Amino acid sequence: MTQAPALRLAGEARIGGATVFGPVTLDAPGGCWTCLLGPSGVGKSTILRLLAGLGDEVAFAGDVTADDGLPLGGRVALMAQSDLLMPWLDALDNVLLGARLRGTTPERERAMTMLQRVGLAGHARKRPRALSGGQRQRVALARTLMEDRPVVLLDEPFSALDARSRAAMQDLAADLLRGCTILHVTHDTAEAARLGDRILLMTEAGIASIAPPATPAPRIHDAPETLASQGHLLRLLMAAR
Amino acid sequence: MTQAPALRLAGEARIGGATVFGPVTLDAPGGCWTCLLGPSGVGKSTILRLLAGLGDEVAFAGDVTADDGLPLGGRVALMAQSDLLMPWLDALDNVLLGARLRGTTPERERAMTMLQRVGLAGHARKRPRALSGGQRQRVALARTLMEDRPVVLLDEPFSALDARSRAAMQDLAADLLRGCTILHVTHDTAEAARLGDRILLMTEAGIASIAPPATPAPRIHDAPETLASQGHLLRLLMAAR
Amino acid sequence: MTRVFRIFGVILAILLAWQTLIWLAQMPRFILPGPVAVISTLWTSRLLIAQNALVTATEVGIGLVLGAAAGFASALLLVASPLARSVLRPMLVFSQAVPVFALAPILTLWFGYGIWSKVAMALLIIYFPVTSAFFDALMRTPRGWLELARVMGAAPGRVLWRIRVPAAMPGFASGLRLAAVYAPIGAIIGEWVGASRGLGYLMLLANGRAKTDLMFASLLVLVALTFVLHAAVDAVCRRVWEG
Amino acid sequence: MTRVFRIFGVILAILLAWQTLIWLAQMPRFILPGPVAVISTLWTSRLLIAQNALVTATEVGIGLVLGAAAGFASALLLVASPLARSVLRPMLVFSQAVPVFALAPILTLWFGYGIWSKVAMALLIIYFPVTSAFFDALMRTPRGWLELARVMGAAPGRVLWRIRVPAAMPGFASGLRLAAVYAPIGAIIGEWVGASRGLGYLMLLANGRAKTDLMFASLLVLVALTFVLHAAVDAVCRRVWEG
Amino acid sequence: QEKMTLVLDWFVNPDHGPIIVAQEQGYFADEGLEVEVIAPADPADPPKMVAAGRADLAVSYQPQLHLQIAEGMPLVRVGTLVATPLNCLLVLQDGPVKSIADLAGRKVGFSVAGMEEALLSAMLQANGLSLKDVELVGVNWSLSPALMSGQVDATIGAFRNFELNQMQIEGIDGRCFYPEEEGVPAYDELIYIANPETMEAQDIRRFLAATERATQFIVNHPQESWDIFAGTASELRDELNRKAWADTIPRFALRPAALDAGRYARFESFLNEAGLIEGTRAVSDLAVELGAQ
Ligand SMILES: Nc1ncnc2c1ncn2[C@@H]1O[C@H](COP(=O)(O)OP(=O)(O)OP(=O)(O)O)[C@@H](O)[C@H]1O
Ligand SMILES: Nc1ncnc2c1ncn2[C@@H]1O[C@H](COP(=O)(O)OP(=O)(O)OP(=O)(O)O)[C@@H](O)[C@H]1O
Ligand SMILES: [Mg+2]
Ligand SMILES: [Mg+2]
Repeated sequence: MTQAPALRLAGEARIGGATVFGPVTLDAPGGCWTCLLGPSGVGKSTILRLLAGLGDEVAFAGDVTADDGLPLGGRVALMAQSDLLMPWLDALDNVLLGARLRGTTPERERAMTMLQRVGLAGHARKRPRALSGGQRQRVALARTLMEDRPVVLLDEPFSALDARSRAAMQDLAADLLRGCTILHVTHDTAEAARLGDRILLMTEAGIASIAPPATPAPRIHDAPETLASQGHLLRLLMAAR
Repeated sequence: MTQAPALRLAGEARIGGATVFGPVTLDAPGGCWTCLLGPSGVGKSTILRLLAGLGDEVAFAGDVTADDGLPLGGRVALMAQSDLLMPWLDALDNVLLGARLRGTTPERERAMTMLQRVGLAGHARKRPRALSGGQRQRVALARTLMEDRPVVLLDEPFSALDARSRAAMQDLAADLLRGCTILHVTHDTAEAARLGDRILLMTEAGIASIAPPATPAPRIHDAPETLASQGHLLRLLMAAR
Repeated sequence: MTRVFRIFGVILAILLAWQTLIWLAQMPRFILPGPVAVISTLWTSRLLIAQNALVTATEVGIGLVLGAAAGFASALLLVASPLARSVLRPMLVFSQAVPVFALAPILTLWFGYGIWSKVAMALLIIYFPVTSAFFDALMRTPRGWLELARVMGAAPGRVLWRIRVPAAMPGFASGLRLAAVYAPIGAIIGEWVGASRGLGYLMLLANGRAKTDLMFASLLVLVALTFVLHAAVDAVCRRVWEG
Repeated sequence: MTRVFRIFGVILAILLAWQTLIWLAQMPRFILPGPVAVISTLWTSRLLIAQNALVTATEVGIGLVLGAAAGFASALLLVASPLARSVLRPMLVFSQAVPVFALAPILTLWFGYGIWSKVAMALLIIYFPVTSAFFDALMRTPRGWLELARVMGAAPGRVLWRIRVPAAMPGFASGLRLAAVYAPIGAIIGEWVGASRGLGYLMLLANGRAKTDLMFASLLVLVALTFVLHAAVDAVCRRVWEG
Repeated sequence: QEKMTLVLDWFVNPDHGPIIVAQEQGYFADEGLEVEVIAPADPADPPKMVAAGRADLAVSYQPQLHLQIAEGMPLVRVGTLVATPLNCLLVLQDGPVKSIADLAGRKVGFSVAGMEEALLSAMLQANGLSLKDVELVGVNWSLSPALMSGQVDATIGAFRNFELNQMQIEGIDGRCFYPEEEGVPAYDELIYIANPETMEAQDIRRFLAATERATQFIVNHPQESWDIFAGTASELRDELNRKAWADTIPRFALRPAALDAGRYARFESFLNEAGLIEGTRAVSDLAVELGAQ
């Protein structure tokens, strides 16, 4: 994998005349895990979509840049807010979708391992509609982790998971994505306090950076500094507009 | 509204030969808020579907009963795990869907108030695809709250919301659904500790009841007994299989 | 403007392809006359053609509206009632399996040689694609929505109107687009079976008299009619569904 | 078993309706003969009809396969290339707007009077509904999936094959079901244009000589053929899509 | 063996007796010909196929030939199959139309477009009416059902050797008004046509010789020839064809190669006066007599 670039998005976005977010600047340092928190509807998903080169319907006035000056296209993996699984493929084939779409040899072994690591070894042959909500989300996660891209954008990737699998998936992602530039949208303050090398809070006023705990991520979920950070974030969020 | 009945589901479920959950007994006292926690894929959504009279594909051996002996059909509102908004209707019309489907006069005033209370007053005329994930979830919540049924089944209703709106929606639901029998599936232990009159933990071994904090629900989110209960639940969940 | 230009481009391309075909394949004039001859005939016979085109256009218009309505209604009925499904669906296939020419004498016996037997024929031809496409789409309503409606205590009729039908509108539009193309042919066949006016009648007459120019001129007008109809239906469908 | 019973029930119902129609509407025999006369003719002419039905069935089979393949390919082309879309789509409408009878001499000129001109005709008739339905469905691929593919760095061709096509299979099936019903008519029309064998030939011959019994007996066989084809395609589509 | 393609005017029927008998009796083979007989469904097709060089010979109608040549199609009559008109204006025996004059204000159905106006207007004129007094309805596929069920009051284009018999079998009596008795010049109903630019005169001579032999055989052995004809295809063996066979025998041209030039000249000027063609062409452009070699 090449050196993971830092991301910067600066500008404002409108859809059909209505402002989605005002002038903001978002910085995600290269090779770091950045968490993005913020009220519902403030524009977090829109930012991820813009970074992924999507959002044709968004009128974005500003710049999306990587610090190495190269275009982002082809270096980004995105796990969107909805799972976007293909109903005609089983879990395994959904995980292999990226390879199939790019025409590279599908790594079935690796995909099976990945499914096993997200706890779905016994469900590899099920179609999405035979999976529970959390199982579908984990298939989508496995698919994203298969992508091997230096920049990974995660939009509420663990929202449908119970505490135990959530923690396991966080560990898995932190492990597999080490060295990548991650931008992770979440509503779970504990999650942000646990994973973030950098924590951003997006409000209508703009994007503010909040100091993460001093210990290196991923942190122990009930370590005092994690809990303190979580409480701090929660208070900020409860006050955010 | 008639007296809200207590619910009982006892039995085991299979789909196409595979066991979804073994023999379990679930009790939700009448007029109380029951939270159901459990690992992903353990069968929580399936239970809600069975209680709602759905799940034709599930082979359920057992009974679903209300303590007043009357059938449940027509007395249940279900907010499913996915938002199930109609893409051709705007937010307001989606909220009015129930009335339209039953042929009763749509209460536009009340729907607008409901939208305003879920914080979407300015989005009433938007179609679902122009809404953010959290906004869609709130429209689905507003639609469920409009239903006015004595039994309300909520499947991860606040999973896509930030802390602030999540708290607000919890308060709103607790307020509007007072006196109803609620069965609320969630992965958020803080939420369960805050809202549950009764807390159930479902694992492959069955359903266990966990003592909620002694204070009446809804509780203050950072009250010591709430936090203690949350921590306790978290530990149980982290250990659950 | 670009749209208009593109349409002109396409027309020009078709004319060119046509002329090239004649050169390359050495098509004799009495099998396929060249565009120049046809267009000049179109001009000299414009009054005759216009009169007859008007008749056909009327038949097509009425047939399309009635056929779309009948198809819409039948698909609803098929979805609403399993009994209707087991009886009406074979009838539906039946109505198409019987070539209209076989029914023609029966239709003319009932409707006479006026406009109505042609409308009936256009209707019969439109009816199936509309019903079939709409029915298929109605049967594909995502299960989650139907379950939601069930829990909400919806009457079956309301589920149909409020959920299945809107969800199936793209399928209906798909059927309508097909129908727009078939409707003119339906009317033309109706005219071949028995008529004293209309583009189909004119084509038959021209064909019998070896006036291939006139025949292809009428054909050109028919094709233009179909294009306009198809574009109009397409625009309406787009507007209604996406608006 | 119940299925077989139901089919028998439907057939019986059709025959009854037919007989009642004749009694009620006082249909003259030379316009619509009764079921008894037709079925007895079916029996006495079984060899003749079977021979001709075989010919038609062959034409239909080849036409259906080729037409479905051509429709599939064209819809892909239309989706893949905007240029193709602006050129080919009008051509597509064009190919249907021109009544086949006008093309008939051209087709026979190219393909002769053998089986191929009938196959061509069936193909031409099938081609449009398949293309149109499949194309419509291909254009309706949920945006999220396409965006996912874009981020994944998929080649356009692969997006088409791996995402758009599977997502559009129900639409293709819908088109195929239509095609199954139209294919026999296509072959019949082909036979009317020039043939010395086939059910269409037999029908026209019988009609021209007012042997309505024979005509309706052939018609009955044609209808049966269409039903079988429709049921087969339906079953295949169901299997492939739901399997 | 010379190969030769012949397109009939329609499906095989007793009008094609000489061709079928010649084929079955091996007369073509005796002449060194191998004839492929094609039966189309649209009578407008065969001339096109011949003009386009897709077939060597076609069976067509004399009146149509005049129109087609006027429209510039490279065609010429090379022989005759049926030497009298067969067309007739058909009405119901017990219908309201007792004379042609009764047609005023009524519907007349026609099948094969081309001739109906010319023939009908001549017949109407001879009876003090004009085309404006009737409504023409193209009924393409159902000439006699339209008449029998009373949807039209008369049909033009019915063949006297067929439709009359057909109606009789249905138990409804019809009545013919014969064009040649009502102001229309006599003509050859069925002729052989070829493309004058590409035709092989020698082959056509041999073809005509074979059909002449077949015609003689039919006239001499009506029953035996019927058996041969009916033996070729089971769909031909029925009462209607047997009746039509008997009625058609006297109408076959006994000298298929012979040309009555006067007929062609008269009909050409008749059509010119009726306004269906512009100007007149020399008989040599319309028809040739291949004669002996
Ligand atoms: N159609 C089906 N065929 C086979 N298995 C199915 C089918 N539908 C659901 N299942 C299985 O049933 C189990 C229970 O599913 P359910 O949706 O009830 O889980 P859940 O507890 O709601 O999980 P989550 O928290 O992830 O939403 C899952 O393991 C799932 O894979
Ligand atoms: N097509 C559209 N037309 C109009 N407004 C839109 C459209 N798409 C999105 N929006 C608006 O843009 C805003 C930002 O949406 P976005 O999905 O980025 O929010 P978010 O921060 O991800 O919220 P959530 O946490 O709920 O997912 C929302 O208020 C939404 O209503
Ligand atoms: Mg979002
Ligand atoms: Mg669930």
